Amino acid sequence: MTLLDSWWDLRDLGHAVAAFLEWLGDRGVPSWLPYLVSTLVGLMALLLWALLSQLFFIWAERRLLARIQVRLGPNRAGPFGLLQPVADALKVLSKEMITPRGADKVLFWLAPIGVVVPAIVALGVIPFGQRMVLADLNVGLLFIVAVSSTATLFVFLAGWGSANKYSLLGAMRSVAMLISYEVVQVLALLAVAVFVGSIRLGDIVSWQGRYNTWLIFLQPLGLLGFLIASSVEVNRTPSDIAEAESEIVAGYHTEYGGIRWGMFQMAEYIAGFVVAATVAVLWLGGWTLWGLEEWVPGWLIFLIKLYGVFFLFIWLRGTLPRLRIDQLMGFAWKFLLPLMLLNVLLAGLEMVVWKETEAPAEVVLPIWAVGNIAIGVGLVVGWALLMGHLRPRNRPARSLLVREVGQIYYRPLEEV
Amino acid sequence: MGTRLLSGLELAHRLERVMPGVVVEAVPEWVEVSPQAVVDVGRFLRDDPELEMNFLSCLTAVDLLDHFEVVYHLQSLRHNHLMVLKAKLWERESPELPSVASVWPGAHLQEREAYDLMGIRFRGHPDLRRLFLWEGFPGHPLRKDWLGMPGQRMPGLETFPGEPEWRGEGRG
Amino acid sequence: MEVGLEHFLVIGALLFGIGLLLSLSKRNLIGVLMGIELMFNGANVTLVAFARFLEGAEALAGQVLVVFAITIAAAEAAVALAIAMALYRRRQTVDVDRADILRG
Amino acid sequence: MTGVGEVAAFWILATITVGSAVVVALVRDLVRAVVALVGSFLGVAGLFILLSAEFLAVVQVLIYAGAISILMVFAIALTPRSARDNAETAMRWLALALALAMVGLLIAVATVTEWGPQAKEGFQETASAIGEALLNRYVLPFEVASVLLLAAMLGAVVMVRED
Amino acid sequence: MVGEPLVINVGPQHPSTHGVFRLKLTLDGERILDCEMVMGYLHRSMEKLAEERTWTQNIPFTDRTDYLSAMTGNLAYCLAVEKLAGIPVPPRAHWIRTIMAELQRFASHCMAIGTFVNDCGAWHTPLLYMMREREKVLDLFELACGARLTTNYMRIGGVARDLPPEFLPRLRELVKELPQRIAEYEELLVENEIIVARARGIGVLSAEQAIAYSVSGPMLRGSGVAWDLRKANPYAAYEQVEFDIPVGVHGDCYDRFLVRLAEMRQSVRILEQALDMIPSGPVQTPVPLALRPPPGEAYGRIESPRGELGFYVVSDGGPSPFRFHIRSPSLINLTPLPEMVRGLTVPDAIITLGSIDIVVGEVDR
Repeated sequence: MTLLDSWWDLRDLGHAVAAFLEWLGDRGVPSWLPYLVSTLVGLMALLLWALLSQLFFIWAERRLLARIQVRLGPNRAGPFGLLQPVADALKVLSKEMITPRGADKVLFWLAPIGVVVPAIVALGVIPFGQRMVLADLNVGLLFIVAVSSTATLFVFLAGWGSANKYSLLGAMRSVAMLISYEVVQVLALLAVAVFVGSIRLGDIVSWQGRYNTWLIFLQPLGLLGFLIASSVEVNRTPSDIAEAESEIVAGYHTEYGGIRWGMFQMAEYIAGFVVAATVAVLWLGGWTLWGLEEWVPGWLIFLIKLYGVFFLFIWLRGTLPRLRIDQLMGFAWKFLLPLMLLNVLLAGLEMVVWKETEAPAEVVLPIWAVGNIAIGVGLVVGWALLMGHLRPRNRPARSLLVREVGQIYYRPLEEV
Repeated sequence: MGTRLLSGLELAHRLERVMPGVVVEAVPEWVEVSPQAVVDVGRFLRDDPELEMNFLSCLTAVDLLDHFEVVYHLQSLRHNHLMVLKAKLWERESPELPSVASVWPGAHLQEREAYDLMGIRFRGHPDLRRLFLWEGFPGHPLRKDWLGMPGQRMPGLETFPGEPEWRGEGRG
Repeated sequence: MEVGLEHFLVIGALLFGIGLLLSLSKRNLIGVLMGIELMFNGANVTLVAFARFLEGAEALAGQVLVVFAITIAAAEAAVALAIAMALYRRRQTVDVDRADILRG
Repeated sequence: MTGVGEVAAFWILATITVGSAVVVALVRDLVRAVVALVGSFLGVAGLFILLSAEFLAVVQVLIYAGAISILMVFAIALTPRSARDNAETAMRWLALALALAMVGLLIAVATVTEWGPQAKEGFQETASAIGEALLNRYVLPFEVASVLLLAAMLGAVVMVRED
Repeated sequence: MVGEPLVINVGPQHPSTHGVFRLKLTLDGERILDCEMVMGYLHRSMEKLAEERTWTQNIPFTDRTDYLSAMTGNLAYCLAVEKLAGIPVPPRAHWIRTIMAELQRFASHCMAIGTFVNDCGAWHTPLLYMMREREKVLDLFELACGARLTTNYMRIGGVARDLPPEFLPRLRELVKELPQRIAEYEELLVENEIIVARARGIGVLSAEQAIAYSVSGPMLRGSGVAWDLRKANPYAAYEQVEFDIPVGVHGDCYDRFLVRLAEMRQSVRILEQALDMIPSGPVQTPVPLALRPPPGEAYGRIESPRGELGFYVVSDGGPSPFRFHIRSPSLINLTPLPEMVRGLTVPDAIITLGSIDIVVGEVDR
């Protein structure tokens, strides 16, 4: 009953919870009560954090995007527009929820809930601090992937149940993308698991703490693959083709309004937080910061890393255009998948060599770090060249400048 | 330097040489041909190496009360000269002439526009439907005798006929 | 109240039975496939329950067998759905009753 | 298994699992049937956790709820609307009788058989143990399974190829 | 959806149709089997309205056809009427018209490129960068004529009023700044891997097709046809300035985008020369308010940002046009769209439409 035992293992939310439970235990209450209390406290804390973070990041995203786009962003409601997300939330709450005629009412109603729940559940295994985790599963890594993957079904149902062709197109796109990118995502995580030898998130963090290194140095390629695959999975620009605004209006949630739409928005943010948290745990050392965690609360370090990764998504959103779906799928299968396979192989080889030679970590890890970064860069560049990303067809040209009218300079693209 | 406007008189001579009897009237600014021959004339004008009127700049129709005039502005990109070709239709109820969309595909939408607003039927047009107004709109508003909507709604305008009734199709 | 091996076995049996009913009675190939998946699940519950409750050195074998069962179920689902697609493409139907001709 | 939480969890999960499976059998719309099926899969995953097989539970969610259900809705979406009916064939009563007989037999076997001493404690950690077992004792079936997956993948590709 | 074509309506209310315009796409999955254009949602029957108003009163209509390029609309109409009535235009007015037309071209191309990259999926960033420069141009318009969008600045026989004294210094400042900005756009967009991947080889229109379909402007030039009315049939003061015609090679969306970007540079070049060459003097030939041009017809055409914008006016000697026809480049450039998008996917159709750069006010008039 390991899992059930660890449910109440939420000691670092504050020693308050532990003390409270101890107090309860002293009173001789039935054994299931502390269980229930700690679970509820942990859940409330997670939900509260997720909601507040989300509210803050709605504001932060709008302000940052505005900065990127040489404008000001929301600045009217409250100081620096900080109350803007509150106003938005109130507006969303008070709007009418329309169910389109011809929609499958059950699916239409179920989909927003089904999208939000997995995102929140996945938060449950994230270690926010040394002992601040709702359930430190020994299969934590797999758990995140598994739970996140169920959200896609509900994305599909949202599109399917809406009786809208744009929604249906968005749903088909999201399913096609999930099938492609989940493979990449799992392979990227697998390489980390091979390195650490465990898929318990707490172990991964303590491994990085023990060797005073971050896996970003040892697994740069894996991080790249994971970031790209996750940005596809959580539907953020540049890979938001399931809800591509300029093409299929809003994709699978075209027909949603009011709080149901808000649920999709919430799911997008929380799934983004889960991804950012995964990156922070796996590649950025979680709550550790080379000894600083002795002085600063671990959760603070962790949250700073998490928000930093999330900022990256915002930055990408403000910067990049969107790929077409076949290009995105091709990118997954032809580019990322081979690289991730090689990466897993490389990680396995390195671990074997390390185990066999029994060299000290201070020697081996720097070598692997330098080697992996070099190999990573080399593989990405080499593969891009091999795939023909620098062919003359793709090399940008300037238009010709002519002075006389009447001539024709047309040449079909194939002849180049 | 600039686009040369070809003389209608000279063009008339050329056309008469190739297709006798096709020119109805010619003045320095334009040349008028018989409506039934516009496709042949157009093809000749487009293919003749000296003229090479390969660019249909503008196609429109004018209601001159007793007749309609279809005006073609033709441009040669290589020789940089322009000409004005006209065809007059003396039929008021259902004016009709051949479509030049087979010669200049660029006439496609312009002919549809002329049909929509002026009511000129272009025979042989691949897809002659109204362009801006919906099927069933009463009359052709650019005609001089189209007097608009006198005080009340025109018959046939009570409902917006563009969209079919939603019939409760299933999902997807 | 105690929950023991028998409870899980009954759950497994019920899942298997419902799966059997589905796969025998459904007209649609995808419906049949759902029934087969349910039968798989019933068997898996039984196996895991045995692995949990029966004492012995080989207790983990039940779980390992379930890993294989899930793997094979995934492969089987992929192939079955490919059959459904191919069937539809060739014969414009996914009705198993009308797919009894072996000619393509 | 005697704890209040465990017993309650068992009954809730059992209800979800079997209830969802019944809904799959009853509902006429195929997509809704898939949703109910996912409910059943998730219930089974919960039962796995109760049986201290959390690795299997996660795999169950990942493969069944995450992948197979998606494949099914994809297949439903790619076949036309007319083929989305979840109707029964003429053999339904016979099938029902057969299924009932089967269930009765299985339940009888389950309850009548004396299963011997039952383990009181579950496993502590199964993920690494399963990993060890797969790569030592069961390495041959493991390889065979991988070949099977490859064959299935190729077969699926060949079958749906546009020709 | 196998064997079951899916019909989707892109528009009339859609983020990427740039107005109320509708594409009816018949799809197989995401592949386009057929495309039908439905327009007229913004039809205001300007051609009929113009027959009821005097020649001068019609100038505001020309603002409102192509509302992103009001100056060029004014200019083309005024040229047509001047040609019809034989009205001379003072040289300073010619130069003012040239300056305004080129500023307008710059502003319009800013919108065209910005929305095109938006259609490629960028989240408004390039559009807002370009809006920044467009704002400055619109500020200049406001300085000159008090309006930013629908300027109504040109008059038959000249322009409405002379430039205010601070106009030219501010224009000089702007002209100094713009080349850096264009360099910034080029750096951001031209070599952007995603834009190249999205736009290269999409929506190809060969030179022959382009000529046959009567497309004009950047679309024609993008297909490799060197044709620009400013060179071919110079009007206003274009004969006296030096500039090049940017020409694409492959006729795809990317080339049309490049041509627009290069044209922005050429516009700045023309503005630089105009600043030095603009003479002083009157800006308008006195024209009677109730102008009665002699019976006849005239076809005045210019190179608007979207292509050949022509006004075919017929006079019967009365105070208002007998026939007033607008040869709108937006409408005619749409003619080959179904050909261009057939066999592509929905996102490709969107960027192809974006690269044509229509203004629905001009399509429907």
